[in-house]
Amino acid sequence: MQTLKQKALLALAGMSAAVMPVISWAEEAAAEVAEAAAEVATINAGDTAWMLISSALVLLMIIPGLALYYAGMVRAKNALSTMMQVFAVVCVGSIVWFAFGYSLAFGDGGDNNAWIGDLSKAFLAGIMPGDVKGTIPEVLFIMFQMTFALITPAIIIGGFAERMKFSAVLLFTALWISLVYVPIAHWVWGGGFLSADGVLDFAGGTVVHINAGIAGLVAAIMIGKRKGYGTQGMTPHSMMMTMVGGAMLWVGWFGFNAGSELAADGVASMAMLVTQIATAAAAMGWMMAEWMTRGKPTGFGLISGAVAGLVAITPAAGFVGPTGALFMGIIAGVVSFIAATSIKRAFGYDDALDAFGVHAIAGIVGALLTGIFVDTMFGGKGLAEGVSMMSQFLIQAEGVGVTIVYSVIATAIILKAIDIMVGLRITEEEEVEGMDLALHNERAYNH
Amino acid sequence: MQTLKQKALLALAGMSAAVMPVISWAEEAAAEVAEAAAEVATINAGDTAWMLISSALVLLMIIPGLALYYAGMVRAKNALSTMMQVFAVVCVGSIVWFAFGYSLAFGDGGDNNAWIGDLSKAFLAGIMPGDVKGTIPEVLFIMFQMTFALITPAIIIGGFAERMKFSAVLLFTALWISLVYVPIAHWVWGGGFLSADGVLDFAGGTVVHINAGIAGLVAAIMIGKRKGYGTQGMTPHSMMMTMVGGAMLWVGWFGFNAGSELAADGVASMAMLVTQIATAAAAMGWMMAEWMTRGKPTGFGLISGAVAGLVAITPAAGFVGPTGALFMGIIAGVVSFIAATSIKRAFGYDDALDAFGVHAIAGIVGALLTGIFVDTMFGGKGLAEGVSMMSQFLIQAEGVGVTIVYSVIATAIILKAIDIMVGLRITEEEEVEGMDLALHNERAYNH
Amino acid sequence: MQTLKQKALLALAGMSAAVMPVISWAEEAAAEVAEAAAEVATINAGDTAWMLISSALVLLMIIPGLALYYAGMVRAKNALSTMMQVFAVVCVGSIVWFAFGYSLAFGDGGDNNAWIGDLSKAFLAGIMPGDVKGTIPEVLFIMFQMTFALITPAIIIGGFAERMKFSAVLLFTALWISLVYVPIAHWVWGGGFLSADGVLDFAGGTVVHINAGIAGLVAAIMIGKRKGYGTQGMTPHSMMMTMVGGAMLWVGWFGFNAGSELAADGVASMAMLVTQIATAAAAMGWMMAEWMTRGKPTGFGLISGAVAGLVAITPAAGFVGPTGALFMGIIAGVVSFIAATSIKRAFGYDDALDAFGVHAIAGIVGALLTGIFVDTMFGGKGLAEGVSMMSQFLIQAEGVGVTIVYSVIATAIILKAIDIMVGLRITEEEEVEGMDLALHNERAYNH
Amino acid sequence: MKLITAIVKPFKLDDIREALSSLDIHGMTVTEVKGFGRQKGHTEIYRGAEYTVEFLPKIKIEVAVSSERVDSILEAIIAAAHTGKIGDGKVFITNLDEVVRIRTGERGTIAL
Amino acid sequence: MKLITAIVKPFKLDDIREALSSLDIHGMTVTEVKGFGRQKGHTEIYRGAEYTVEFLPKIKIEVAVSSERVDSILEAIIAAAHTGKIGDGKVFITNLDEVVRIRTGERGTIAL
Amino acid sequence: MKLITAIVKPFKLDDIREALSSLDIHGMTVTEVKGFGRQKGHTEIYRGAEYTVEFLPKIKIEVAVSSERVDSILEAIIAAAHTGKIGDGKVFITNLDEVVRIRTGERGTIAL
Ligand SMILES: Nc1ncnc2c1ncn2[C@@H]1O[C@H](COP(=O)(O)OP(=O)(O)O)[C@@H](O)[C@H]1O
Ligand SMILES: Nc1ncnc2c1ncn2[C@@H]1O[C@H](COP(=O)(O)OP(=O)(O)O)[C@@H](O)[C@H]1O
Ligand SMILES: Nc1ncnc2c1ncn2[C@@H]1O[C@H](COP(=O)(O)OP(=O)(O)O)[C@@H](O)[C@H]1O
Repeated sequence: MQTLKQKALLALAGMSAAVMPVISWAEEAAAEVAEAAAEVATINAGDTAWMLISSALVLLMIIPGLALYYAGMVRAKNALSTMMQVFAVVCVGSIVWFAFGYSLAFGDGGDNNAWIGDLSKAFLAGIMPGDVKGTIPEVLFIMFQMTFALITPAIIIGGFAERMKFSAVLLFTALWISLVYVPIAHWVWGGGFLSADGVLDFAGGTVVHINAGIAGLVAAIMIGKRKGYGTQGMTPHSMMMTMVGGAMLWVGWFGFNAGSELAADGVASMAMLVTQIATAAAAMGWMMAEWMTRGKPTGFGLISGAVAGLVAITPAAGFVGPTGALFMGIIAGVVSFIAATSIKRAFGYDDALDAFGVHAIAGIVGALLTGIFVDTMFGGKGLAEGVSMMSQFLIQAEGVGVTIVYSVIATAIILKAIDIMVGLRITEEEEVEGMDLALHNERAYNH
Repeated sequence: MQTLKQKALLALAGMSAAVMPVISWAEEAAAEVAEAAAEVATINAGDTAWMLISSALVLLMIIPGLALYYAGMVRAKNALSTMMQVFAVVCVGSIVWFAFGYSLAFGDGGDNNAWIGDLSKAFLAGIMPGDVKGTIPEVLFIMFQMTFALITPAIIIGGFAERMKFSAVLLFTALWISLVYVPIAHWVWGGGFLSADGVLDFAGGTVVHINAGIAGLVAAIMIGKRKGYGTQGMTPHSMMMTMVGGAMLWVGWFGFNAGSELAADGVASMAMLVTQIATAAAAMGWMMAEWMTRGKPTGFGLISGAVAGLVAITPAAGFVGPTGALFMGIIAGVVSFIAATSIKRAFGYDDALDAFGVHAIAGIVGALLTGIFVDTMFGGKGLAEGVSMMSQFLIQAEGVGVTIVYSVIATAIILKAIDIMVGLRITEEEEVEGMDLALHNERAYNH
Repeated sequence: MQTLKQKALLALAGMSAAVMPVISWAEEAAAEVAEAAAEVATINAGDTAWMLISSALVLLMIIPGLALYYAGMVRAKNALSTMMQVFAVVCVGSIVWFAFGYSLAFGDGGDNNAWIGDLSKAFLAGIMPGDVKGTIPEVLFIMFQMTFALITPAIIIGGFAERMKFSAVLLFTALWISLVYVPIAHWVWGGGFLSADGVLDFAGGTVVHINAGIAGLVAAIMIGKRKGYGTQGMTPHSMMMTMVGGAMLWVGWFGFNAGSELAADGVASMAMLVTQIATAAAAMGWMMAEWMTRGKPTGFGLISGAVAGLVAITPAAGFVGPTGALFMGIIAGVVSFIAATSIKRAFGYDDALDAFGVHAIAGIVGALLTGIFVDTMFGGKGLAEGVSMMSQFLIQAEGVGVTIVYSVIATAIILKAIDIMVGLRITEEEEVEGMDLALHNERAYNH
Repeated sequence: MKLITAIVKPFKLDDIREALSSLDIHGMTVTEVKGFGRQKGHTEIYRGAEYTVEFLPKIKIEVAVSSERVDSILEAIIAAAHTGKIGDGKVFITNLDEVVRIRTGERGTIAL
Repeated sequence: MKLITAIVKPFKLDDIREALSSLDIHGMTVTEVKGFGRQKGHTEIYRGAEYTVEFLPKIKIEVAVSSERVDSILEAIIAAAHTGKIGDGKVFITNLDEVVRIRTGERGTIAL
Repeated sequence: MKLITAIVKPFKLDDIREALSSLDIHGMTVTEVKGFGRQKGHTEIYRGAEYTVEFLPKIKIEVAVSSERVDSILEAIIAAAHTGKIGDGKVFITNLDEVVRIRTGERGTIAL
């Protein structure tokens, strides 16, 4: 099939060579469609190689990436337990995804497919190494998508950090993936109603980041503030860890964004390049805003801005060009800075590690701006045939709105249920002593 | 050749499309054979890309992965020297592999090939970038296999940690790779007698983990307990490091297991997926067993369980399906928990960082269970034509037994010889002061 | 096109099969040329997959790799700010590369092309995901080259560490990439005069390492010594970080060196293998030299030697064979040991983290030795038609000399200009307090 | 003048600081120490080896006060640090010959 | 003999050590402590939460000296530690009943 | 009551603790400190720069004891901490006005 694909591409290359620099990516998209039609499913080793490593990169984002990023931000007495929660989410989530998560998210729900898949692939029954999805093995698609289902609940930890029971974290992970992540993933990527409506979400701005950020806020509010919040200093116990974790998020995000193309091609490459540009711009944006308003640039600002940029470019990665990425990055950096400082202060919720302030806010900025910067005017791929920038923006807003409403309601119900079942919050004594010793009889450091 | 391969695959796809979901992987294996016959050796860029990165991933497992995992577990006064030992093993081992290790392990030993290769490729003489092995350059195969030869002696460090002379570590590495690793690798992977007998070891459960774990136990016993063992606390000086190192082992292990397919295809993808499932299951298994028997789940239990799962799935990765992986993971996690706690306590040896308790035990569990879960009944690839589950199990047991016997004897002789030559153990004074200052005049931290 | 390439290779394979072991790589190079002529540009998914991950690997070298390596070496009070500088260089550099760096370095400068590119690709205008460079998308080439433009100024930080103003670091990065990195990259890789002269620099020994090391020395001298240098101890505050950062440099360097082939093939594989061998040899070389002259081997020596080996093999990676790599590694390790200790002591400059002592010195050793070990006599690819070893050596020396002279002059001018504009050095009080608190109002650790 | 040295459980630090503040004592010096006493560290079995955690983390608080205020301050510290469980800690009182405030050179109780 | 205990700003340690050396005092013991005093830690707003950094890093220097040298040494320490800004720290003087040098068993001022 | 303060080499801590235990002393407080004394840190050449490690890690052990037991305990500490090499450390003895056990409010020697 490689051969057919190549011929189609060559033909296209011949035809379009003269006009290449002035046409939009749409031309290419057309070629892809033509190609796809001509193609019968075989595995492409190059694409497979890229998706294998992309899966590894997304896992790297979570462990050790996010684990370090979050553990560095908490106080030393909760460092190990926070890291452990991230690992536990990975473990629980993997089992859930294998058992029924994948099937419900990507199975064919038949008449109900607008809402949810089915259980035909539960326990991955009958899926063979040779089964193909696009140009890669289906098992690899399952693996790659699994990592997305893992990172999403792991991000939520930032909202309830330093005060949730460990058993509640485990339960929450299993329930939240099943009842919140899986349906939303199905709506956007599994053939559900949001994809039908034309919501653009290349790598999960809506499904992953807005969703997790909103759930984090709900959790932060429902579980209440940490003891001493607002009076005692709760600065990161190790900014070194947070910086290193942030760097791993950054590097791993290339697998997240460029991997979402599911192939090793020009669009994946562009996704990587715009990710880099948006991230750099957002890091500078946050840091400069901080420098100007508070007198000093901080490492924490720089890395928080970088994460905001990574989040914001996520839905846009395969759609926008470098210049669009630059603008998206700057805007996301500055807006998230405001959200994680002034807005948080104004409302007084204790979103401990800024799951909401960074992931939801930058996610929303990114999702909305994707509708704008996708336009060829800004060097993007171009809007779909017959769709205006305004209507695309509204479609994006629909995706954001639906995600927020569903995530708020479902997360709140899940938390309430867990509170009744096992209780959400550790005792005050445990909180003072620190979760590491109180819940796990361990200390992060024994120097 | 891509073209021929594609044609063969297409033909097969056509033929088998109807029965696909109910047949075993064996069908595919048959295709591979047909294909291989038709094929003349050319390099596939996709497979090469995957093996390049797999090689990098296995190195990542060792440095910084295993280095962090082990250094976190020792006391602060030995943290740097423990890390340094891992690096030194990498350096010494690379030279040995280049000089004669590869040639002896994978060279053609002619009449003696059942036992050992030859020196025709010593110093990699005459090997050109264009030489092909399967679908990848032979130099890349050399590189990938080198990383396996490096991680194996690095694991052994866990047995003799915190008390071996640095010069002895260097000597041990050179001798042990030459006299233990190389022959066993030849027996299983280089065309030696164990591969002829049909031992299934996809990625090195026997060659790497059982081998290293057993050698670690021998070293632990021969060098004796650490001063104060059993009375003074010797808890990990930095659980953060151990968790992070464990995470890197996990991520890097995808290169180890899925890379062992030597191609970017469906089997590699399945190897990655089952690795993830087994690891998650084992981590939960150990942690839950600990929670139930000792009252609290620990981060150290979680990560140790994860490593046990990674080890156990290693021989099975390309052979079993997701459900088999789940069971193998749970069993390995619980059994290793018992081994690293109760059994170790009962016998009283000081396997300081559980080289034996985790690598050998989970390796044995994995090697034996591979013979069972490979069956199509459990969603595996299927047993070879005419081989029953029982006979495969016995073949697996043969592989395990041979490895244990040889590793025990050869390791003991090497250690005895080193003891005579330069001495194995540091002085008591050096042990009290810590190896960092005493042997290297350095401190891990100067805060 | 895959097909044409394969045919060409097959033909060649047929013709040369008999003589293969005794001919040099030149035969292959000839084939590549033939092939290239026959080829029209299409994207190869395998090569693209490898270059995507290589780009990620080079970013990993910088953040967290180099960031950890350097931050571990400074005193605790400057740990966060040092790390932050590395991140800031990445951010500023990404924007500069996007805005005009790539265009000036790799654009076609027309009549001036011997000296510099043009601005036709400024802001990456008009570059589409489908544009091809060799066998990969041009956007991917831009991305990969960007990471080189980022790591080079990041290395320089080692020269002026612990005493430069943060604003000066930002300014310096922007100016130095524009005025020093971009022209030299153009000369060697962008079709400039050094490439025309036949300078061999596979992965950037000259462009990256000599260039950065020299600039680091100039900066160290112009900014002056750290307060207390030579009397107070300034040992690494965390050797653990430095070792871990070094390990990430090592792993990431596979993307740097093997990625520089821009394809997943035999040469890339050989580049990876020789990188491993040279690095191991250099680490042992430095450590053994230290052991013999100072009585104890250190972890810091081991990792510094490893970095020296990585640097030295960089220009040679695609050209030399394993035996050449071994010798280059040993020589680079020992020479850098002498440079970073005795020479530095003799001259008394405060090259704080040995940007010069390791990167420039090992870079020079590597660049010169490349001219020798490229010879088939040492298992290398072979000298170009009609070029003697002596003349290649002189060409290499020309490359080194030009880089040194230009880098010294241009760096000095830039630093002088910045000193006038915003000042180079922090106040003495800030230096005593530490940059973390004084400049950023943060602390690396809050235990 | 007297130096009151209290060795207490770490999590009581904030309570003690507040108790002292309410007595208008606004100076103290705090050190992280390890304590060995009747409060035996529990026996742990770690990976198969049994051992006793012998040193427990404690906080040492030093407050220099004028002699006449010793009793009231002592009471306040004891009240704030008290849990009734073993390991609550000790208070030592020593005599201070002199106190100097470096900034001003003031000596004696005015320097506190 | 007297024990001089100075609680000072960390960056003054080197100056004090040098001042003592020039008085031929070649022994001292240094501890990292946290100080609470008139020098209030500034109010910080960190990610939206306002809080006061209450404990500031200080260095405690202990020097045992013979009684007759107390004054000159006190002067030297104060001079070296002085910046005139709030938070410069305190010096306490206590009486030492006895000093022993472990290596030799010597007692009294000869053991200093 | 007296406070015995011993500044010793870190690796002697266990020996001293055992020596005290055998004298039935079951309380002490330990602090990590840095010592400066006759035992000069060696001159190191680190990456081309010569410098002297001036502060060496030491352990400070504080034990409050009743006055009549001072001598025997002092002997035990000295015996356990002695290596005969420079840098073995010092022991200081100061007077304690009062000791209180926070848990019970007991005062005096009974509180030890
Ligand atoms: N004789 C002593 N000298 C110095 N410190 C002591 C002494 N006895 C106890 N301490 C300190 O007081 C702490 C608490 O003492 P402990 O005997 O455990 O309980 P309690 O205070 O309830 O009697 C110890 O951890 C130690 O730091
Ligand atoms: N009453 C006290 N007892 C013990 N230590 C004190 C006392 N008062 C101050 N200190 C110590 O001295 C340091 C400096 O005191 P502070 O009141 O901030 O400034 P100043 O020394 O200028 O009066 C404090 O941080 C604390 O460590
Ligand atoms: N005058 C002093 N005041 C306080 N501590 C001292 C004094 N002299 C020595 N020390 C402490 O005792 C330790 C050992 O002293 P040193 O002079 O090195 O050796 P020695 O104990 O053999 O005489 C020092 O590191 C320091 O901590």
